[in-house]
Amino acid sequence: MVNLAVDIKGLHLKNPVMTASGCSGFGTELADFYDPSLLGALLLKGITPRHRDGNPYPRMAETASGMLNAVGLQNKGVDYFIGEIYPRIKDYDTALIVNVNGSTVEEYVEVTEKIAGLDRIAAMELNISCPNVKEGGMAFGVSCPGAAAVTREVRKAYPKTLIVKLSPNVTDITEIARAVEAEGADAVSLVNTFLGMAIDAEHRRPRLSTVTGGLSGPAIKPIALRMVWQVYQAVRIPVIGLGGIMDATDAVEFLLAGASALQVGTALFKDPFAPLKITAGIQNYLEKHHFSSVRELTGKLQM
Amino acid sequence: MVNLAVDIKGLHLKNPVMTASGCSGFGTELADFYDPSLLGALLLKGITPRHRDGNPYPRMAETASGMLNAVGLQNKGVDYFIGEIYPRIKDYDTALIVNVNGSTVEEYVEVTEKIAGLDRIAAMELNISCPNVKEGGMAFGVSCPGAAAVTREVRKAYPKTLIVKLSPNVTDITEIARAVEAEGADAVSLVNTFLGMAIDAEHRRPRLSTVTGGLSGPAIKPIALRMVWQVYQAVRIPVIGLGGIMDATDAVEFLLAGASALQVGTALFKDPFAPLKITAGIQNYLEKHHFSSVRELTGKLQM
Amino acid sequence: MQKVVLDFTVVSNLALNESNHLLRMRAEESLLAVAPGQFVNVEIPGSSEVFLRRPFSVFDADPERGELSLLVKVLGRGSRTLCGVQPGQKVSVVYPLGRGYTLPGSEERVLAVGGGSGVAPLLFLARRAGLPPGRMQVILGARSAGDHIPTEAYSRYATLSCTTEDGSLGTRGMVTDHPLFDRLEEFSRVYTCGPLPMMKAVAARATAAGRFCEVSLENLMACGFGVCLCCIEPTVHGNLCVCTEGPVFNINDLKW
Amino acid sequence: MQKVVLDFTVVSNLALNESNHLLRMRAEESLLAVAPGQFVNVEIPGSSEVFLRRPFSVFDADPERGELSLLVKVLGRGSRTLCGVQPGQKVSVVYPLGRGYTLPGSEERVLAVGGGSGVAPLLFLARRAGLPPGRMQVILGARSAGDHIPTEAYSRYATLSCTTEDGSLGTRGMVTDHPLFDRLEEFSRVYTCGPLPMMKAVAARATAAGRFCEVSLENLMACGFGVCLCCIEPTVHGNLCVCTEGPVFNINDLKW
Ligand SMILES: Cc1cc2nc3c(=O)[nH]c(=O)nc-3n(C[C@H](O)[C@H](O)[C@H](O)COP(=O)(O)OP(=O)(O)OC[C@H]3O[C@@H](n4cnc5c(N)ncnc54)[C@H](O)[C@@H]3O)c2cc1C
Ligand SMILES: Cc1cc2nc3c(=O)[nH]c(=O)nc-3n(C[C@H](O)[C@H](O)[C@H](O)COP(=O)(O)OP(=O)(O)OC[C@H]3O[C@@H](n4cnc5c(N)ncnc54)[C@H](O)[C@@H]3O)c2cc1C
Ligand SMILES: Cc1cc2nc3c(=O)[nH]c(=O)nc-3n(C[C@H](O)[C@H](O)[C@H](O)COP(=O)(O)O)c2cc1C
Ligand SMILES: Cc1cc2nc3c(=O)[nH]c(=O)nc-3n(C[C@H](O)[C@H](O)[C@H](O)COP(=O)(O)O)c2cc1C
Ligand code: FES
Ligand code: FES
Repeated sequence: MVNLAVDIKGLHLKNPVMTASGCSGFGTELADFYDPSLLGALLLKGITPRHRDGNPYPRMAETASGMLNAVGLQNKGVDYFIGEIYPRIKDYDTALIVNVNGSTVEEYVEVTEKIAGLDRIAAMELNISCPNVKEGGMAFGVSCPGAAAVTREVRKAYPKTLIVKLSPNVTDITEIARAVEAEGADAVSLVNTFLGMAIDAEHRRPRLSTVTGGLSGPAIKPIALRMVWQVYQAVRIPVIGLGGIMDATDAVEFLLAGASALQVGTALFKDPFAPLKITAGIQNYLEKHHFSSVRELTGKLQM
Repeated sequence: MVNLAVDIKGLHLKNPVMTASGCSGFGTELADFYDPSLLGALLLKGITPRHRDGNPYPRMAETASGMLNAVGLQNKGVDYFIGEIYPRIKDYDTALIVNVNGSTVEEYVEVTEKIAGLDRIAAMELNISCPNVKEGGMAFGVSCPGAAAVTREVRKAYPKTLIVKLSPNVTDITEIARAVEAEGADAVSLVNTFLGMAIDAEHRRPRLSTVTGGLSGPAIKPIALRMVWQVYQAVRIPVIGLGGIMDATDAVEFLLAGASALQVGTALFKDPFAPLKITAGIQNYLEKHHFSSVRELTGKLQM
Repeated sequence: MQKVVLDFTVVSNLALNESNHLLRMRAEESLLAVAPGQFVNVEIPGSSEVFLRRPFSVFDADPERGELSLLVKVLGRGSRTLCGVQPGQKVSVVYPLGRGYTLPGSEERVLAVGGGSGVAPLLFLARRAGLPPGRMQVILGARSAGDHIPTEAYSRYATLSCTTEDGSLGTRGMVTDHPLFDRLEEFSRVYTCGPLPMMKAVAARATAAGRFCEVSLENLMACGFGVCLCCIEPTVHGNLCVCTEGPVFNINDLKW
Repeated sequence: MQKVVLDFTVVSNLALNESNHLLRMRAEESLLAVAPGQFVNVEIPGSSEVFLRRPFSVFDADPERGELSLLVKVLGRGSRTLCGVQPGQKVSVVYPLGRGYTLPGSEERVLAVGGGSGVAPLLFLARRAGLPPGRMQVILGARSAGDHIPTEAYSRYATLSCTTEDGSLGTRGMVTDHPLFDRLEEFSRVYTCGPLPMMKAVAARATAAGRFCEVSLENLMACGFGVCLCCIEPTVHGNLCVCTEGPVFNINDLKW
């Protein structure tokens, strides 16, 4: 029996396949299909200090092998999460990870302090890479000082596993990764979406209310894979890989490039069972290729 | 009859659809299919001061709605071009544009000076964005000082239309565009390929001899379109748009986003007739929507 | 509500007119319950250009026999490819999705107004409502006679009437030009599904007449089961997901 | 050389064994000349996962009747989809591509050695060479009897023999274990096409025997007509494009 478990600086995962934030709601929606306890971890929808309406409709445009979204962190705020949602999901037998957002460093810290008090939240993912909000979000993620500043303050307020989610919209992602590692991040996850745009030629209008939005899905996989490989070589902390993972082969590619664990986002929209199928496929791969643990695959690319 | 002609600072195009460099050889290969004079312009394969072998095989990997290449500017050098190739193509009745490359500013200038002497070359495209060479190439294109330095020196040596081809692998492409505009570029073309990677999971090996390569095709279109739109707003010089243009609808989208002309690259591999079909499709669009000239479409996105 | 991803086999694909196809498909197993107004999310088989699934209202379902029917209008690439499926082909379907129409009480008189592919959930509603035809009136609107789909089979469940913009079938004009709209007070409920301008016109008349009115929205969707928040509609309760809180909404909840 | 993009209609799709299909297709017009060893670049119809065209050697062509045949081995997604085409389906083909084999003189004795889908251009060569069967010897290698494709029809053009790794058909072993390889001096030319290790083994024996030898390479291709420079092979003349300078090379030009 191969070992699928992964440990990321104190965060224990029964298997390396997590959902990606914003693509799996709060787990209750997936529970209509299967028991979320089967997931390696459940990444919860991005949370902000206060209620956010998100961006106006339309928020979505399909593209070649991908999609753009401009959701803009719609959520009911951290207090609503703690009062109404947390109680309904806290007994899922898998790692629960909160995706934390803010417009200012103070806002990030505000959410962090509240989340730090929740027993069953195993880790936090700091989202400094959302391209769909005017303030904060990606603004922090595209400069080393910005990324360092948020990480530093949040680190002080959070004792458990702190993952920083990186933006791919940068010239050199390894610089940002090193900057957040230096401030005490336990792991980095990458990539968030690429800033993109779609136009309705017939009506000569942008397809998204916000004009630009975040590109996800298989289209971005080659770039995401390259970034995971670069960051894996640049830092010592674990790398969590994502960006267009649709099947087990994609997942293995990210592991080989240096990922210790994976997130599955857009694939869930096509098939809510994708994470479970991917986990099963990784297990097959390990057996077929005579590995005893998924950890042996990380960075095993032969050069 | 609608007017398809476009002028880009002295460069006259009978229609806005050019081929993209590295995707249409020297025109002689397309001539096996049709008369290259039908093209808006012919962008020639990247040229360096001296012969380059390019990168080892394999140089290509298919990806979702796209492909990676790692050709690495294989070419026989500028003198061979002038002596052997130029005479064979100089009578094509379309604008011929040379794509100029170098490892140092001096090398760029060296090629430029030689090209400047060729009557029938209507313009030059300065490639500061090739991700597939170790020295020069993209290194110049991802920093403002780098981009400015090459442009400045080449500008001095080249009196005709100078297009600078921008790299998308940057945090803020508008900065680079402004930097080359300030140094006298007549136009910018964007985008070159995105740095990406592909892995053969079964054999745990990179699919490209160079590990990373340049991503092109429909996968990148949403990002390219966003960048064209951003640069169009940031500079006064004309923008030439490319990246994943497969059909006339894609082409119209780039025009609406702010492009004055277009380049078609990867689409040629699927269909060598793509540029001609796209030109015809643009003409249909203009007629259907009652425009009298393609120039009216540039930047006509309704916000 | 339990949901599943299930492979169906296409049983038949019938072109009803130039742009509408009736797709009948069957699963190996019996189906979960499906109500009128609910929808399914269909993977477009073997298409090079369509990335996401496409949502379609249930036109008919026989859960025990594992049967599901969709009425698909050719709009773009996905629907065109779907309308080209052959009997025997497999189609992956996520279902049941969304909240359907509130079924009328057995003593009520009901008006259902549909246009385009909005016909699908209304005819399913007519069938399931179980009212005598006289108490369920259905008005279907189209541009021209040729755009109407054959609905004779539904005369068992409802009294059907048509409008066409060119007058080639039934009343000339828009659905709201039909004489029944002058007698809205006779109906306790109005249901509508179809193009947005049509639904807005129907809703305006129903509101003016103080009638209960439910509309079915077709917002663009990525997931169809509530995780992406792409399909939202501004409501008096804030931005709600059309795929889970709808697609059927009471117009009192909408900001129309 | 003039090239075109042409739509063909699939006439038949015959499974020759577990993994090889013979696709016959026909165009509305007569074809340009096609020579043995030349190839075509085929768009995989309606596939969601395949972006580029796929190159296949011409297995047979009847230019006047507009007919083209390919022998396709299922390797990955593209070839699998292509092997599923139905008669009547359209397939877009770019052709004629590359340089074929140098045809032998009418007095020569020739040995052609193929494996896997490398059989295709060699049987086309046998047919076009126009030699009496005794002067054209063909050895086809496979793992096992079941992997061989039926070649009886070609006994008119060549003397055919087989090798199998498991000995289930013909000589046991690799193609180079066939007794004809001990009599290479009887042949003026050796042609080969198939898996790289096989071609290298054949080329080594031919070189050792000082025989003219042409191999057909299957480098990965993006364009197939010389514009992308992706398919290069290092040769004594530098990096050459396999799609325009090949796919057939004289081994003296290769750096094997
Ligand atoms: C809950 C629900 C139920 C539906 N029920 C049915 C049904 O029973 N029968 C039926 O034929 N159709 C139904 N639809 C609509 C159907 O989903 C779309 O027609 C289909 O997705 C179009 O896909 P396509 O690939 O053909 O078009 P695309 O190529 O994706 O789109 C073509 C053009 O239409 C626009 N477009 C596509 N879908 C929508 C939309 N939903 N809203 C606004 N603009 C859009 C696109 O932006 C594009 O400009 C329903 C939609 C929803 C959300
Ligand atoms: C000039 C030429 C002539 C050919 N003639 C024939 C023919 O007559 N019959 C036939 O069956 N095949 C022929 N081939 C091979 C055929 O093109 C490939 O088998 C086909 O492209 C595979 O596509 P796929 O989508 O099925 O596989 P993919 O899914 O693209 O690939 C599956 C795996 O095989 C590898 N692979 C695919 N193609 C090649 C290659 N060319 N070299 C090395 N690795 C590869 C991929 O990297 C991948 O790992 C020819 C190729 C060339 C270049
Ligand atoms: C609809 C949608 C909403 C998203 N919301 C969030 C979010 O709230 N927080 C976050 O960190 N990332 C968010 N993302 C980004 C994803 O988590 C992921 O980084 C990205 O989609 C790339 O992975 P994929 O290609 O597997 O989807 C969102 C993505 C999508 C498509
Ligand atoms: C095989 C290949 C070779 C290329 N060679 C060059 C080159 O020599 N010079 C250059 O400026 N761009 C080169 N490019 C980049 C293209 O010109 C173009 O910028 C890019 O492919 C995006 O456009 P597309 O998606 O239409 O292909 C090359 C691209 C490909 C795919
Ligand atoms: S479509 Fe994803 S939440 Fe409604
Ligand atoms: S495949 Fe493009 S040059 Fe040979």
